[in-house]
Amino acid sequence: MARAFADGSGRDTWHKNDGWNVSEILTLAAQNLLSPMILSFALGLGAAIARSDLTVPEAAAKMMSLYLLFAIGFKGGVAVADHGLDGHLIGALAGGVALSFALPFVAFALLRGITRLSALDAAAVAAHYGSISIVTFVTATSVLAARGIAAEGYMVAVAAAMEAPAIVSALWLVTRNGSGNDAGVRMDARLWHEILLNGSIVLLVGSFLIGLATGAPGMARIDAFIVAPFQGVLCLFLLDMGLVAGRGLRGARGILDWRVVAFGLIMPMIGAVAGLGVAMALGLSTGGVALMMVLAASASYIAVPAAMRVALPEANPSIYLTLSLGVTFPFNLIIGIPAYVAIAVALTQG
Amino acid sequence: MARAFADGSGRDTWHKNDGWNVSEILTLAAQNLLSPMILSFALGLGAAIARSDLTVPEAAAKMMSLYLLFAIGFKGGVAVADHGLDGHLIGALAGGVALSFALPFVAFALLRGITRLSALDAAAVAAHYGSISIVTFVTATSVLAARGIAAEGYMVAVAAAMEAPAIVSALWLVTRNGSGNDAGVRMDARLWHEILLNGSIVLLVGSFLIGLATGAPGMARIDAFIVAPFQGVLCLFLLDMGLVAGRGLRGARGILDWRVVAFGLIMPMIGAVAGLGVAMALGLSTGGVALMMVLAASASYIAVPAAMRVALPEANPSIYLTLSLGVTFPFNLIIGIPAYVAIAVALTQG
Amino acid sequence: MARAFADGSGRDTWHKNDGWNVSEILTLAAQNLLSPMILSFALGLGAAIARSDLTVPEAAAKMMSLYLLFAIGFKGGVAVADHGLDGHLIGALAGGVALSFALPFVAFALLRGITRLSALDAAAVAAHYGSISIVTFVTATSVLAARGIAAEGYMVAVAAAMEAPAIVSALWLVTRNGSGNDAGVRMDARLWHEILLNGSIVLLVGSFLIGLATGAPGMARIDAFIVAPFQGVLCLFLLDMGLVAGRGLRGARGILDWRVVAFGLIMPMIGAVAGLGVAMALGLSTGGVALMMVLAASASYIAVPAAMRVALPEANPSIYLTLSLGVTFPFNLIIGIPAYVAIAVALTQG
Amino acid sequence: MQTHDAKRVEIIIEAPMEGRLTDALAAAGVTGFTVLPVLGGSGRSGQWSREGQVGRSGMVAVVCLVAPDRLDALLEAAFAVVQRHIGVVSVGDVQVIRPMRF
Amino acid sequence: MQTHDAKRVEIIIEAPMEGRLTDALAAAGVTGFTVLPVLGGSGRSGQWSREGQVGRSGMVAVVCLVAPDRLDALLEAAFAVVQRHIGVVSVGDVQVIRPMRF
Amino acid sequence: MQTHDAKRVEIIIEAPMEGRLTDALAAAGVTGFTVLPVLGGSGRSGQWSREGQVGRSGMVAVVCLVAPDRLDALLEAAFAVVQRHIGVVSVGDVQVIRPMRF
Ligand SMILES: Nc1ncnc2c1ncn2[C@@H]1O[C@H](COP(=O)(O)O)[C@@H](O)[C@H]1O
Ligand SMILES: Nc1ncnc2c1ncn2[C@@H]1O[C@H](COP(=O)(O)O)[C@@H](O)[C@H]1O
Ligand SMILES: Nc1ncnc2c1ncn2[C@@H]1O[C@H](COP(=O)(O)O)[C@@H](O)[C@H]1O
Ligand code: NA
Ligand code: NA
Ligand code: NA
Repeated sequence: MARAFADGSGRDTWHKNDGWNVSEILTLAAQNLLSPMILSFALGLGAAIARSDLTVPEAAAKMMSLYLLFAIGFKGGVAVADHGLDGHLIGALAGGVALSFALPFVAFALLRGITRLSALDAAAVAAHYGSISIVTFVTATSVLAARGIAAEGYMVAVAAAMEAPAIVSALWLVTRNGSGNDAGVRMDARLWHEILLNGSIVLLVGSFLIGLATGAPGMARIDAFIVAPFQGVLCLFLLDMGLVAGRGLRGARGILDWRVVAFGLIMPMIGAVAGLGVAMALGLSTGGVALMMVLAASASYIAVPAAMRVALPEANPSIYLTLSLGVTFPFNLIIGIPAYVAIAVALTQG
Repeated sequence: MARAFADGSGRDTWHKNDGWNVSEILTLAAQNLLSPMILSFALGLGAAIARSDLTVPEAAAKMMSLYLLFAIGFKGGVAVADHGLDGHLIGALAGGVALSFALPFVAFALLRGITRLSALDAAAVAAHYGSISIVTFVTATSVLAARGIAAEGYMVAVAAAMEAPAIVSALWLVTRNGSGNDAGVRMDARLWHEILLNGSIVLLVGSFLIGLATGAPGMARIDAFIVAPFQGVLCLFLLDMGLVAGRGLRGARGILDWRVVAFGLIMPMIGAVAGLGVAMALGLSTGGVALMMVLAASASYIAVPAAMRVALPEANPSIYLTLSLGVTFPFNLIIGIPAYVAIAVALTQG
Repeated sequence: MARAFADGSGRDTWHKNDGWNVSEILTLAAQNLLSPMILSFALGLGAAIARSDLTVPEAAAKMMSLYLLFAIGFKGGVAVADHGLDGHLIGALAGGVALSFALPFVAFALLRGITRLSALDAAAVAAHYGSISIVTFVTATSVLAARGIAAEGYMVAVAAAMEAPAIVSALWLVTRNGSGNDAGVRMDARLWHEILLNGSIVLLVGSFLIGLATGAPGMARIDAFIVAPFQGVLCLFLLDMGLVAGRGLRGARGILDWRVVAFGLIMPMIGAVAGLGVAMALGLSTGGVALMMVLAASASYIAVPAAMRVALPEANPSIYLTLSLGVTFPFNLIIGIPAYVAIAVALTQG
Repeated sequence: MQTHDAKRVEIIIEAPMEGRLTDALAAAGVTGFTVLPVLGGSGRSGQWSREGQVGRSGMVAVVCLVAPDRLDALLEAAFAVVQRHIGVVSVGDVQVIRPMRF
Repeated sequence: MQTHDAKRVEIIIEAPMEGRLTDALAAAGVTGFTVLPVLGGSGRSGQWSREGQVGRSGMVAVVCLVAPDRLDALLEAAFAVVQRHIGVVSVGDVQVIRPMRF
Repeated sequence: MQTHDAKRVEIIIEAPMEGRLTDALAAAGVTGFTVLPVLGGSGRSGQWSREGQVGRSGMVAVVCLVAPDRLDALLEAAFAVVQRHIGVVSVGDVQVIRPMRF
């Protein structure tokens, strides 16, 4: 299954691990830091903080995310078509959904414990950390591909399944800590429909199924589009992510105190550990373990914020967006992913 | 000329036909159904009908169509430069223009016969079926390429030539069935200028000439852009077409009765047969016959609707857009193209 | 350093020059004229002048320019990483900055001498000719790549360094020829910040540094995105440049008299000669000499116009935009670049 | 040229609420409106810009022309949707040339 | 601050008619106008949205500030273009700070 | 429904001046505004269109709803920025449903 997410560039080299040592981790971290993706993100971050007028047009950013979702979903489907379903699919889906349901409770408790956020804001933030960041996931797959580490193709399906459950938990938390009806939950069938048929979920699952149906022959027809340029597109997309994160941070001065920022750094580690436990229990491959850690550690900034605006309009969007996009996303991108991969390698191949 | 529209992916295999049988047609239909393009269209269609908020930004959709027009025109021009003009160019152009002029009369008669549409709406619809759908044409070329079937490169010029004449016939029909001056034809030099210098015609013809002028060396410089990723871009574009068609169908409930829908399914077959006749009479190659059938069978949804809004403002756009985009386009994509190709193969190589 | 800007298409052939003759120059000019890039520009120009409604969406044009800036900067950085810095970097930067400072004075004197432009308009125009056109630069690099001629990778840094200084000179010219305080210079720290952290400068320098940091391994990960499709994207971008230039010319009838147009043709030659002198004095490579000529000969149409709107609002934008985009840009693209390359080859390899 | 009194209602609201707003308008019998894009803005909840928006879906401006007697129904409907959300509603007097449309 | 009376005319019209409308305005001596994009809307001919538009060219909003005495000329010109097409025209009273412009 | 008097100020200005304008507004205590995109337009400095813009950054429309007593401060601030630039400023009377916002 080594080709699951291999980027087909023919430069993949199976990274043999006999034993493991710190220097190697550092080398990998450095290597990760020096990847064009990370540096593009840093460039965007720096440009925004320096108030450069560099911007990526909204339509272009949207299109790049459609491309990434389509490509990652399709590749996952083809991988499953090529290598067949090992028995773990159901388990992985169930595990991912469970994590998405459970993590908001952890996040909520932690926020109420160490920060001064209101129950409402804490619940809104918690929803983001139960859900996932697909770009973090995509970046992780390209890191794995670059190192020739295999991953289950169906992890994209797991990613899709983890987007929504966290929202339920968060809304339940709000109703329980009911902060007066004027700030009550605004939840209706229509919102559920919007969440579950959210564009990114539909495209991810849809392209996964297309890849599954067309398999290798389908891949042969479009790989020059979805495989070869993939990492380059990811660079420009991360450049834009950096710009948006930087602008968010600039605008959020004073909104986030150090406690809240601390949460944004601690929570992904907690999530990663939880993801690690679930993945090991399921007996996923090295790459699968790493990706499950990434999913659990990452925080949503697309599906969940939109849902929160509708369901919890009184919650302050600056808090959850800045935390998710300005703190946790960069943390996972720069430190988290290489660490999660290293740990996954150590524990599954050690 | 086998490479005329070959997608250069090196996976083309000249499909040898000694004899022909139903099972093969079915296999091909299935194979066509399982192509990433068709499935992407289906995904978009399903997403829109399920009211997902999945959307492709307008600017991105516009850019993809510019890319497809440029690529298809350029490839056609290079093909002609490589293989020279066989004597049929003039004949093919004349035949295409004649079809574009003639088909609206057939469509109009059919509509007045089987539907309850007013003369005005019927004429507006008729204009669309005389003209062509370039995306249907593009999809057909990639189906031919995948099967290694050659086509005359200048068919893109024929496509461009077929866009406008149908409008003349439709306006003539309106004036003849003159339904009161308040709903008379609004035709002026300016509109002619807009139609004939319509962006898609200019880009198609222009890139055809560029390909003709630069030939193989020009192709060598940009094939990595216009050949390799072509089918992948087509997937995302068809995804958007599916979304637009689905939204149209959703909004058009009640606007189209079954008679009108029936027209949208019968008319392409009539067009295809007419195209077949003309192409066989001209003695085009297998691919050329298939493409002429596709052009005659397809209905415009860009150039003609805009012209109709100006020339026949009282005609209801929902009718012609839904018919062309929501009924005939999917029909041609899913059933039409493989059938036309199969027939062309059977009759030219049988 | 032969691959510095090679487009990796594997079609580069080192063009051996033993001796030099006119017929060869003509062949090259013709070859340049028949490149898909130039013809795409011509197509856009023609379409706009013929009032076709062909347009490239603003977001798409912006995205293509981001792509070109990122790719050119990254390639330059990788080239430096591969081949190391020869001693000329500092010299080249200094020379470029000096040219950018000096050329506006030449342009201003020439304009006041041969045209009837006011001191204000003359100064605004002068700023554009001291600064540079990055697309002209990009096109020149792809011409060099197609001929397998090497260039110093750090020329992109020189290009970035040449954007701003010309503005200082122009504003100094205005204050000196002070045309009443109502039309005085509006210069503040904020504008300096905007100019120096202008998006295109930041992206160009940033991607140059990224390429420098990641070197060949980084290139290996994204070359399928930034190298292979480069010339194709450039075609579509030049198509749009042609459309914009054509629309500008159409709207500018009467604004530019023949004297002003003459300036738009003479000034680039003066700039090219100045650039040649500096480059030869610095002992740059053949490609480096050609690119320095191109930079000195080209006129800005992005960074400087925006700065002029803020600093010299009374200066007429139609004049400097039409001159830069409608006269000098096409001149450099069609006649200038091949001539500058031919001269550079003749003088450095003769 | 003969014109008719009407009210021009301009509602600036978060994009995720657009569908709910227009549905509420339709329910209140207001079937005519136009939606315009918004690039950015500033208010009590701070400044924002659309550029490179990821995660923040921005806002839209909904313009409604209605007959004066329909105004209250419209405002009731709109306010029910807008009240708990950021955004603004303004009403101006205008003349229209096609009364039958309202 | 000293201001001057003017009329603000807002014309929402199909994109394919924009050029004809602005030409008609120019012919009527109205040389100042601004065109704004429209995302979508709803009216007697149903609801539409710009997203992923293929084949439907959508609408635009044309805003004109004119001196009151120019209003009728403008409306005549606009109406001649708009009458047979979908769209709306509204006129409001405004103050402007630069009379010379109108 | 109970509403409150307010002024709707619409400033159409060159994009490069947007930041300076909004800063000036903020300095004048006007913290609420919305920025809308502009596709094109025509005025004394000729006609322009946004399509495929390279080098011409186009314009934007800034809409401000303010309490009547804040109008002069706003206009002073806006005019200081706009005066030497192309663009237009208009002021209309409107009713708003949320007085506390101004
Ligand atoms: N006074 C105002 N004038 C115009 N637009 C406003 C005003 N106040 C708020 N807005 C718009 O409504 C959005 C949300 O405002 P707020 O709810 O005050 O944060 C802002 O981003 C602006 O786009
Ligand atoms: N009452 C209205 N208020 C605002 N915009 C309207 C109104 N009626 C129609 N429109 C706009 O004009 C377009 C066509 O309207 P109609 O001609 O009624 O189908 C709609 O899609 C809206 O964008
Ligand atoms: N009378 C007007 N009504 C609406 N917009 C205008 C008017 N005059 C000018 N504009 C806008 O302001 C821009 C610059 O106008 P001007 O400074 O007259 O060239 C134009 O491109 C229009 O977008
Ligand atoms: Na998570
Ligand atoms: Na047809
Ligand atoms: Na220069």
